[in-house]
Amino acid sequence: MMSEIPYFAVVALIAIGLYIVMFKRNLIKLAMGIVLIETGANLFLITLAYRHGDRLSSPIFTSQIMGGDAAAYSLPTPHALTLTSIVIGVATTALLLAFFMKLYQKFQVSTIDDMRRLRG
Amino acid sequence: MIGKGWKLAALFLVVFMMGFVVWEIRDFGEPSGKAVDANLDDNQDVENGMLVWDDETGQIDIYDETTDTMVQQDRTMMDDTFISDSVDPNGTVNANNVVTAIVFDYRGFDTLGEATVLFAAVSGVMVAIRVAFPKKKEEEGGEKE
Amino acid sequence: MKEMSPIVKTITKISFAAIFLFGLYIILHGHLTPGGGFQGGAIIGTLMALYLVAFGAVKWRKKVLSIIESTGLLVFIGTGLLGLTTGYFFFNFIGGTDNPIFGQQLNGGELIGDVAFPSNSAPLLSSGTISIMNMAVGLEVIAALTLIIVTMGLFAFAGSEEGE
Amino acid sequence: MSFYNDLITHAPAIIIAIPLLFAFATPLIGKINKYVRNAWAFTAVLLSGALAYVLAWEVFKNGGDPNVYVFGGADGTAFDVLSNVRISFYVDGMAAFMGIIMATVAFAAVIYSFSFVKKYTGQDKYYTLILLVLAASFGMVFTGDVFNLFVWFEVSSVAICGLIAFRSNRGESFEGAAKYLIYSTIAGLFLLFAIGLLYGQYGHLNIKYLSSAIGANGSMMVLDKIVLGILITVFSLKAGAVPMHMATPDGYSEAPAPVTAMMVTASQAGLYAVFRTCFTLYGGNIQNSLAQIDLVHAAGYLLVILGVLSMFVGVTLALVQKDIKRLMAYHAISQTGYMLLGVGVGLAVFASGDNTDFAEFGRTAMTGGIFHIFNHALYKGLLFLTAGAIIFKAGTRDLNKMGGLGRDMKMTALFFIIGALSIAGIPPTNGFASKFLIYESVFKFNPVLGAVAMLVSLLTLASFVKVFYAAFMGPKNPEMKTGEVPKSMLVGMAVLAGMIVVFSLLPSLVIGEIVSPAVTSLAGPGPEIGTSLTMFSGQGAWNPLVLLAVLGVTLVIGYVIRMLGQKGTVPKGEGKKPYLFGNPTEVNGMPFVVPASNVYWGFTRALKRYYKPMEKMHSGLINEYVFWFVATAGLVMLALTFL
Repeated sequence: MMSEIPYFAVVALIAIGLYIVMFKRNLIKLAMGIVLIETGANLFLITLAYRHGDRLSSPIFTSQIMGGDAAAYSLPTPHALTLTSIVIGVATTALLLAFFMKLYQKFQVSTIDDMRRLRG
Repeated sequence: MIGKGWKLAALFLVVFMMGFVVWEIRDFGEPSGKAVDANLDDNQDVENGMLVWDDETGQIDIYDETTDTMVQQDRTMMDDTFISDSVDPNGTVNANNVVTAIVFDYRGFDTLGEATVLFAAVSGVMVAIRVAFPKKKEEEGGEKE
Repeated sequence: MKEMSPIVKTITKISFAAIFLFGLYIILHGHLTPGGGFQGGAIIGTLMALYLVAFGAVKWRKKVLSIIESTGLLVFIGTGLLGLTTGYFFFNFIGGTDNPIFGQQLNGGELIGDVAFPSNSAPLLSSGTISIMNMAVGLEVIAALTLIIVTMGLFAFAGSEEGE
Repeated sequence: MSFYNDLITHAPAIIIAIPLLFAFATPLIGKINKYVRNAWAFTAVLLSGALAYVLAWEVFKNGGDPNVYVFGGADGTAFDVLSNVRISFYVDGMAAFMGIIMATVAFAAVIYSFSFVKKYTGQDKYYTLILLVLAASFGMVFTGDVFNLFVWFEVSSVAICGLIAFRSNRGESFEGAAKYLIYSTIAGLFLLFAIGLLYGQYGHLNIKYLSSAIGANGSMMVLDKIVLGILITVFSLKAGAVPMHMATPDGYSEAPAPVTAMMVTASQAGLYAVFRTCFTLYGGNIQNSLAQIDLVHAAGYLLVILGVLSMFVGVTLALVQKDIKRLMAYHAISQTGYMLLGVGVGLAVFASGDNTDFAEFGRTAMTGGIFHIFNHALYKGLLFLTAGAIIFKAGTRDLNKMGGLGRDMKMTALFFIIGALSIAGIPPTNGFASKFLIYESVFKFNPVLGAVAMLVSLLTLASFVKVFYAAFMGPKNPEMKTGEVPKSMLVGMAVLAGMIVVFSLLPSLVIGEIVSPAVTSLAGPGPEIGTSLTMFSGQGAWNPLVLLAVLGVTLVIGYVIRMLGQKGTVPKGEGKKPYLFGNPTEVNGMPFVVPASNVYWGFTRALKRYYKPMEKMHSGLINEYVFWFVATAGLVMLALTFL
């Protein structure tokens, strides 16, 4: 049961994030919602690294690891993928916040209801 | 203006489908789908050949030009290959930290893309937060549109 | 924005060097211990944010930061391109044990069965292009995050919208 | 020849390294002066364009056999053991085909930009981002690794959003950019989730490996079906298919014109990814697995539905726009529908297990759809560039406030006509050639769909007549600037227009040389459509040269008749009669204005019950836009899982 908590957390994070993006109108909350979805996706990836119960040590060689077989390490690829996607997330969030700041400067807008000049 | 009910229904649908798969993948154990053939004569040296896609195995194999045969390569799990190559003193990389080895070597090209995203975001932020026209042009009214 | 109180400024001054050093450590030891260019760069980036908050909208040399960023990226892709000389793009052309400078790796390592396990005491110069790329990416990330923070911070605090 | 061979071996890497390298160095070069910087950007697109053509030439010469490139592999005789798990580029006929599209449009867009963005600050960043968009498009089409695809997807959307915000004097551009970024980020996260699923299930990220593993044991798991649903939804969002098109017109209309032309190609990279997913990832071993046939068959019908929706909704909404770029953006959505329809029909027939049907019309539909990708990039790019030229001179994007630009801008008007004829599918243009293949084969598949495709073409023509009349004809607004646009903009447009003319005259040759290898690399070898100068679709034949000859003869006869008739010109004053749109005229003694944007008011009034909900649907609220994406993703997943 304990090992299944991350899976519940993944679904919960994605669900909460999507809920925020679909229901909340404040721009900053919108950005938070996107970050939550992203966290959910990253958590999912990193959970995959520890899916095999007996592979628990982190994939860094130290003298503590005995036995010398590759099967002792958790899967390294998801770690790497998560690193990549975290940086991508930082970049998109920064850009999004910059846009929101400029929108606030131009129109004094803080909710999406005022951000409706382009439609139809 | 879409009603709350519709939105909740769509949210429920997507989360249900995602949750379903996440729950399903939980106890799959070792990767399934394709039988892993571990008893191959892997890592053969080929005198004169080229890397080609082998449609039967779905992997990159070596086409041996001298004998006109396909030499199949090591096909264990992706991660095991990484770990064993990093451990191997005669391997190509030799790094203590397998994650960094993957980030910068085995999948270094991804990292280039990732650095590019950051670079693009910096450029984007600086493009967004700037005055669009030089000062003197702005007084004339600049581009009207 | 107004400057912070002397307490904050003093603490920032004191901890500046320590945090900077820690960031550099994370960058330089990326191939040995957890960490790497992105993580260390992020640490130094937060240091810059702390500096901005403590000292307010002082003059930042964005042009220099931009040059550092480009240099880091050029070194990164250039290291990848140098792999073309002996292999393919991103080939670790100075890796392997036979390289005298970057390749040596087994110092302090130990043998377990047939497999040689390196320990954490492996030398700083090992694992080929990985350490070079770590440094290049670290440089880029420091400059990039600082640029983002400074541009957005100056815009928010002082309303300055400098072009270029 | 050794250097050339080395170049070809490493071409997939160099082709993406060049725009990246030049983009990284642009901030440094920009410090020197602006001429060097412009030359730098020009060199970048020239080099990568030339390399794209060379690479495509080599790939097409081998009939679309893939050029595989393993990043980080060692050279020499002992091959790298890790080549299976490293990132690889997989440049087959289809990828090379997309590559030359990206390179061509980027080349024209950069030349056009020299004059277009002259007055703005921050041009260093502009060219940097343009090159990054080009690199990201190359990466998306060449890559053979799903996670790498995600990375380039994100590079593409971040760079594009930075460019949409380039006109930072307008607040609206930030709105468009923010919406586009939110939309594509959420799509990207869904994509990441799907990649996680694939990795967790199969332990690999290589597209070819996954393709051989999916369904290998005879049945499709729920996971495979859901992943397919997510992938199709995400990539068709990138391509701008209805009902996930909401942010596309916002982004397209707010970006500077050359960027919009690049965005068209970037969205086509998404379209390419849809086709890759269906044909390569899931259709890879379609011959040995029954389960796969059902799933891919359903995906084909899904593409057809998305395509028809995009075609119809796009064109009807374009008809009522008054913003010239927004109108064209909706047309871009509508034309994307043609490609989805053509390839969707091809996929549905391909996966039905009926090889004779596929040989008879399925392959033709695919050829038409894929040929249309190139045509679309050319004419849509050209039209966006002409729209930029119009806005550059008129100072407004509102059709109601323009007029009379044709007097000064003769070349632009000519380019506009070429583009408009091509998008409307009027013979003898290239747009007709590809639509001809789609009409004929889709009619064979289902007559109703063929009729819809025809109707959409008709409405396209109608809306471009409106634009042409509003912008170029009628009396001139005295406030507007006079004269033709600067030379570099004309050259940029001429590049694309020239390619349209060539493609119009020799469609069959283009299909035989370029499109057929692309189709072959997706769906396997089959009968050729274009072998001689005449194009045989299986149902009919098309030769533009014959038509041009007939047209010429008719023109001569008409001229002779005119010569024999009465001499003299139109009486003075007649030529200055007011035109209907935008100008006040009198009806029954009352002043009366029909604005250019509303010239088809009869049509919109008759379809009031259709336009009302459409207006509500495009409410401008990003919440609801996300709802449409989420709902579509959910429905697609549901449909693929339980049908």
